[in-house]
Amino acid sequence: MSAQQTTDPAPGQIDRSAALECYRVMLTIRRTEEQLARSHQQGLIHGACHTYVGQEAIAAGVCAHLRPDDAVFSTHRGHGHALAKGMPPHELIAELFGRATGCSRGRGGSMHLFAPEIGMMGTSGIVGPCILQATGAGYSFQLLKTDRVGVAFFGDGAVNNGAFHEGLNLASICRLPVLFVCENNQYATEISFAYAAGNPQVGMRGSAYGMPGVTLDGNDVVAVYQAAGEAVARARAGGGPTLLECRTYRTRAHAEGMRDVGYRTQEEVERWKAQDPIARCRSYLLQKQAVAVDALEQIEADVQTTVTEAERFARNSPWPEAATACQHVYSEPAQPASH
Amino acid sequence: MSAQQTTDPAPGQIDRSAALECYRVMLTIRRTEEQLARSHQQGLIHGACHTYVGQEAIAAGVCAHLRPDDAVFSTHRGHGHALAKGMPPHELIAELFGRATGCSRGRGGSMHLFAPEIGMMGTSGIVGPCILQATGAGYSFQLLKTDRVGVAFFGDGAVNNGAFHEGLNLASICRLPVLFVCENNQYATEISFAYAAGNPQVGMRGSAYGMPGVTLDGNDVVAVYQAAGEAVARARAGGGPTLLECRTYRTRAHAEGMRDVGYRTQEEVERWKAQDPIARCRSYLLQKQAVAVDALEQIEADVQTTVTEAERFARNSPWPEAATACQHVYSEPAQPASH
Amino acid sequence: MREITLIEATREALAAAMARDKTIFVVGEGIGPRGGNFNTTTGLYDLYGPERLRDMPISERGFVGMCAGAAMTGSRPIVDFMFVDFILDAMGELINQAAKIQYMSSGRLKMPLILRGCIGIGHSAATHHSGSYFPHFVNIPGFRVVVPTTPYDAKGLFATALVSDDPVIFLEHKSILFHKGAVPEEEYTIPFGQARVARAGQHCTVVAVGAMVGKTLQACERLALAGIEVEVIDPRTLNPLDIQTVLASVHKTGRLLIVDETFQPCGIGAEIAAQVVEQGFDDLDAPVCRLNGAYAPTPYSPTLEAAVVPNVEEIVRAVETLMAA
Amino acid sequence: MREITLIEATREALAAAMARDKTIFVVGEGIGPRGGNFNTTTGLYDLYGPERLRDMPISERGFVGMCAGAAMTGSRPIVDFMFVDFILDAMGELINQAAKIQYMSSGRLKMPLILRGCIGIGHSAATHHSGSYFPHFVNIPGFRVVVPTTPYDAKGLFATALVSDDPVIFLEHKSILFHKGAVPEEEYTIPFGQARVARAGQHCTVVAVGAMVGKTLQACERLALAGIEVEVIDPRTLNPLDIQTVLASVHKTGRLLIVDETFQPCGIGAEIAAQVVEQGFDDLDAPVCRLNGAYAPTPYSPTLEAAVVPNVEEIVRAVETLMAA
Ligand SMILES: Cc1ncc(C[n+]2csc(CCOP(=O)(O)OP(=O)(O)O)c2C)c(N)n1
Ligand SMILES: Cc1ncc(C[n+]2csc(CCOP(=O)(O)OP(=O)(O)O)c2C)c(N)n1
Ligand SMILES: [Mg+2]
Ligand SMILES: [Mg+2]
Repeated sequence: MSAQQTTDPAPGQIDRSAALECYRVMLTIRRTEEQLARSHQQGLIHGACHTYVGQEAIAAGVCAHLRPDDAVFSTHRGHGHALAKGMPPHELIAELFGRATGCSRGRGGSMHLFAPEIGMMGTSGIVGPCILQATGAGYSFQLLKTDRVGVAFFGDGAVNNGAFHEGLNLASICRLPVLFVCENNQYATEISFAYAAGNPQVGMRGSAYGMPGVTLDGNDVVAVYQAAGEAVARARAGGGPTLLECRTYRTRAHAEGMRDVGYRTQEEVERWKAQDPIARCRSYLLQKQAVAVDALEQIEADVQTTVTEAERFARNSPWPEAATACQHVYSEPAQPASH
Repeated sequence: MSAQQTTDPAPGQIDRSAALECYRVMLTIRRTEEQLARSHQQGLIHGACHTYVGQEAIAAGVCAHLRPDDAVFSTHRGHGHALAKGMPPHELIAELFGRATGCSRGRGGSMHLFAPEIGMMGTSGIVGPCILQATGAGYSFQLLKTDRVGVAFFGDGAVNNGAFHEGLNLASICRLPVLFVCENNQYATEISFAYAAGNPQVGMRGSAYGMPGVTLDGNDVVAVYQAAGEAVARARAGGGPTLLECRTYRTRAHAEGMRDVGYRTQEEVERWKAQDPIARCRSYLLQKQAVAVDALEQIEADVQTTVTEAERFARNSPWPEAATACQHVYSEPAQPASH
Repeated sequence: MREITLIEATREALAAAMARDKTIFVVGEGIGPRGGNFNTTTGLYDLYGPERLRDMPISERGFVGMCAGAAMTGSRPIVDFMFVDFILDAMGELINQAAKIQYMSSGRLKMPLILRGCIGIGHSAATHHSGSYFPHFVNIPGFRVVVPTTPYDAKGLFATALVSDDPVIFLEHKSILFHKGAVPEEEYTIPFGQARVARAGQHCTVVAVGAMVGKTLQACERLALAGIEVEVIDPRTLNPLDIQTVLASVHKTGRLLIVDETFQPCGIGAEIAAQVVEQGFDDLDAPVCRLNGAYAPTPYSPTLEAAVVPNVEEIVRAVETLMAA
Repeated sequence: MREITLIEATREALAAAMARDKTIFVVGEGIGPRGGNFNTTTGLYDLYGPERLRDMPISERGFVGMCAGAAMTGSRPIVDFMFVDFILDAMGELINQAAKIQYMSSGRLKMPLILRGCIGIGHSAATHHSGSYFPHFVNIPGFRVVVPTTPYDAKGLFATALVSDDPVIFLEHKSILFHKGAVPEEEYTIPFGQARVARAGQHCTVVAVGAMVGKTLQACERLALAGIEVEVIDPRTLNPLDIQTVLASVHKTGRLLIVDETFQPCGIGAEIAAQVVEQGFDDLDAPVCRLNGAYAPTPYSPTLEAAVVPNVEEIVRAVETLMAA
């Protein structure tokens, strides 16, 4: 399972195979998250677990344009980005289970996903840094004269942080190949973005940094695919960074096991559930791309099998050895003094 | 010498007495800075010395609306703000001379001016913090149900800093009584703002935070006076913060004794010198306020006397006692353990 | 006496102070209606509203700097970081501003600012939610640094912080937040700079910090069975540091171990060791020893996490080794 | 051999590495055409242009985080802070990101990032331009911390930093930037973790850090007249810390003083003292002593500034006191 396209990822309308691949990616995210939620209830996940349910179109639509050597940096809510960038679900689930077979060898859990082999350069439990690090990847890629791009995924909560301001400005003045993908799900934990931001329009903030800013329906994978395609193409061509604000909603609690009342209405949640990105993509495939139902059902069955096996793999995986706990603090051990 | 107005500081056109007072303040700043430049050459100033020459209209025009219980926070280039807020020149000069009679008792020098008695709450050698601290003063003043205001003066260099982003947003969402006065002199040391900022329009950044933003001619004290008057009145009335971008220029080197070539043209410097805010204010007073030349000459003579005496005072002031070097690290000494 | 948790005890001190002093306000993410991620402010929003319990955007540097400005101008801000790890984005505002402004103004300005947050390793919180960082604040002049370990101490020390005019870093270890202990209903303060002897003993002194106090006390039970009577000292505040109590104990025992979950180099254990050597050298019958968490970022997996924190077994062994030295 | 200044020596190492390795770039404020506030990059912009000598807005957190990302993706960034005080706004990016990413990725990512800046008290730079902060970096696993004190060492240690895959904090004291010393024209490296014996002696060991090395050597001249022969050790790198060289010296002398301009609590002196006590207790004939700068923000006025930095006279007295102990 991978989001990489074999067809030309040039900007423009999504084609059928790309749309089908997006559907597969979104579904993989959804089923994996649902599995993780169950696993959390079962006590198999020892730390936090922030699901991406409801936001799948964004990771899928953006990563559809990325190659393994493009660099993605993300946040505490990063499962979807890792999967869309090509991480097999078993490496993600094993990581949350704290196993040696996890993408971070059990060192990270939900908030620290590393798979540099596929360009998943890391997620962070601290809000903000991914914006700067993606900018830095853009710096490398420009300096090294490649056409690779850096991508930062972050929430609305990061927009009020200095990292957003400094990172976007730096990318703009250096004209770096970077995508800043804000997943505006309207809340940072229980704080609404409308309360936290003097101006809750993120897309228009691009102009404060002299870069294009786009606001779009983050639950519409077709829209995300198109906007991201244009931004990636521009970045690869030396046209500099883009800010994408994807309006979306997380339909589960901020983290599994957390109270989820008092700060938003059930009505609001339901309204957004009706905009489910996977259901919308499914309709789109059936209606606009004339995909047959059984093709979709085949994908659905495949994905379910993958996830079920992934969970079993993770559950049966070994724990990391305690003796490894201090390895890799440094690239090389200090040279002993010669006496 | 003080910038405080006895007349009503309500928004609107400047009147003659206010304009005269601004002239006196601007001239006091200029003469003091010129004195400091000479003193620096004489070796009487031990550390850095960042002059405010060319930017006088801003401090004068803004502080004209402030009371002693309003709180000003500023930067490394803070001499003008201190003087405009009512600091007698001898306390400033003595501070740069490192004497016990200086406003900070010799602890601070050019970049660390403290005179809380008159609401000069401090300048900082680090770029950024003044923006946040002024916001905090606004928080106090709102919480304490006063009509006091907080004012931050900062350079264009601070605009690209996270403190600007976070501070303005916080002031906006809390609707705090704060003025953010950006003195856009177009350079941060030798780095031009046009290079450093993806979008070098500061005034329009207000909208990114949901607050009014105004761009104005910072060498025109009448314009500054009017815009600041409106902003202060709005803040006192509970209308929240304002961002003022004052376009200006520093005509001397970044700091005394520093090389001042290579990053800007002599032509550019001369063009701005022709826009000298003091000369413009003088013309305005003569032509639009029908002030007699000898009234201005009297002010000029008074100011020169004050500054000359201030320098002598500073030069004859005692050094701080070495024994005091560790006092006031804490408000109270730790209580000794009772054994 | 009734028993309440450590976090309830701190909240009680906060509630009492807020009722009395209208200049106190709290900022943080989720400290308003939500009552704080760790229930630090539960119920207070309903009493005091949004001006005094102000939810914040994710702008740690911003609101720390803001609170420094507020503290200079007549109010008493409390920054509630939830996890203290988030304080790192505000180090410039703290070290270069909050810590220095009283000094730079020659005492004409005060800085009654409380920075509070939960510290420590546990529950697979992983590397961005397991930090402590107190050595950094102890190193810098201007801060008070408080690490309570019992509900009684938490209430009394927080009450002191709430009337202090200095910036106070108040750090509660996550693993003891819900430990219960006897706490008087009435208000009281515990002065900064007075260590607590958590257990008396004559063979060996152990200074333990934060959650290590409890583990050390467990280790003492086992050591006592072997006839080793350990004196356990909980410094309670790391600045000021009550070295007199440590010296007095070492004078009696001749042996000192410092147990600290945080990183060893330039840590609080180094400081205590250095001071005891400087001032109590002749009392020492053996080298001063330190037992610290591993010098590595905190990993997530339970097997790895357990490997980087000192446990009861290791404390027992460290004391035994020290007794044999 | 020709003599050049410390800052020229470091620049020579930088220039040689940049000529060879096209992945190296430098960011900072004024490091482009201006050549650096302290001449750290003079002439390099003309050779390598704006991509490799990139002037930055005043966004310390931003460009440090950016460089961390660049270091993970194939380049070798150098952040030139000018004054290291400005690093404080980037502590989150350093402590929670740069220091941890090799570990968190199990070594699959590297972090070849150099953070350089000038440290130290002097010339009335005042409290925002006089900091050092190295204990904070020594405390945190993941960093290398280098404090050169001679031009020869500066060139060799910077050359090592330029090929290291770890984040290196490289700190040059402002007061010695223009000190001259013999430096070979050819390239060479000095491994991290090897202290330099700056002066041999048998009566007492002094570990001095940064600008204190020079002052201590001056003090030694005076002490030698009184028959006291001091061995002076310059650790050169504080992480890794070459404690073996210190222990070997203390084995010989039995006495140890650490002289460090920076704040005492949880400082490098505490760490050295603690390690020597742990590992060399039986060699000690007297308490380990520390001489530090005053525990106060750095004031501006020459009379006050002089009062907060250890001077030659105080070093002499500290050694005399130690010898009498
Ligand atoms: C610097 C920092 N401050 C606070 C937190 C605690 N925290 C974790 S997630 C979160 C909310 C993030 O909101 P947003 O960025 O909108 O992402 P979302 O959870 O909505 O996907 C907060 C405040 C943190 N991780 N980092
Ligand atoms: C955080 C920080 N980084 C760097 C510096 C060094 N520095 C001192 S003044 C200055 C330029 C400031 O430019 P600006 O804000 O435009 O003010 P101006 O000097 O033009 O008045 C710089 C980079 C600093 N003081 N603080
Ligand atoms: Mg959100
Ligand atoms: Mg400027």
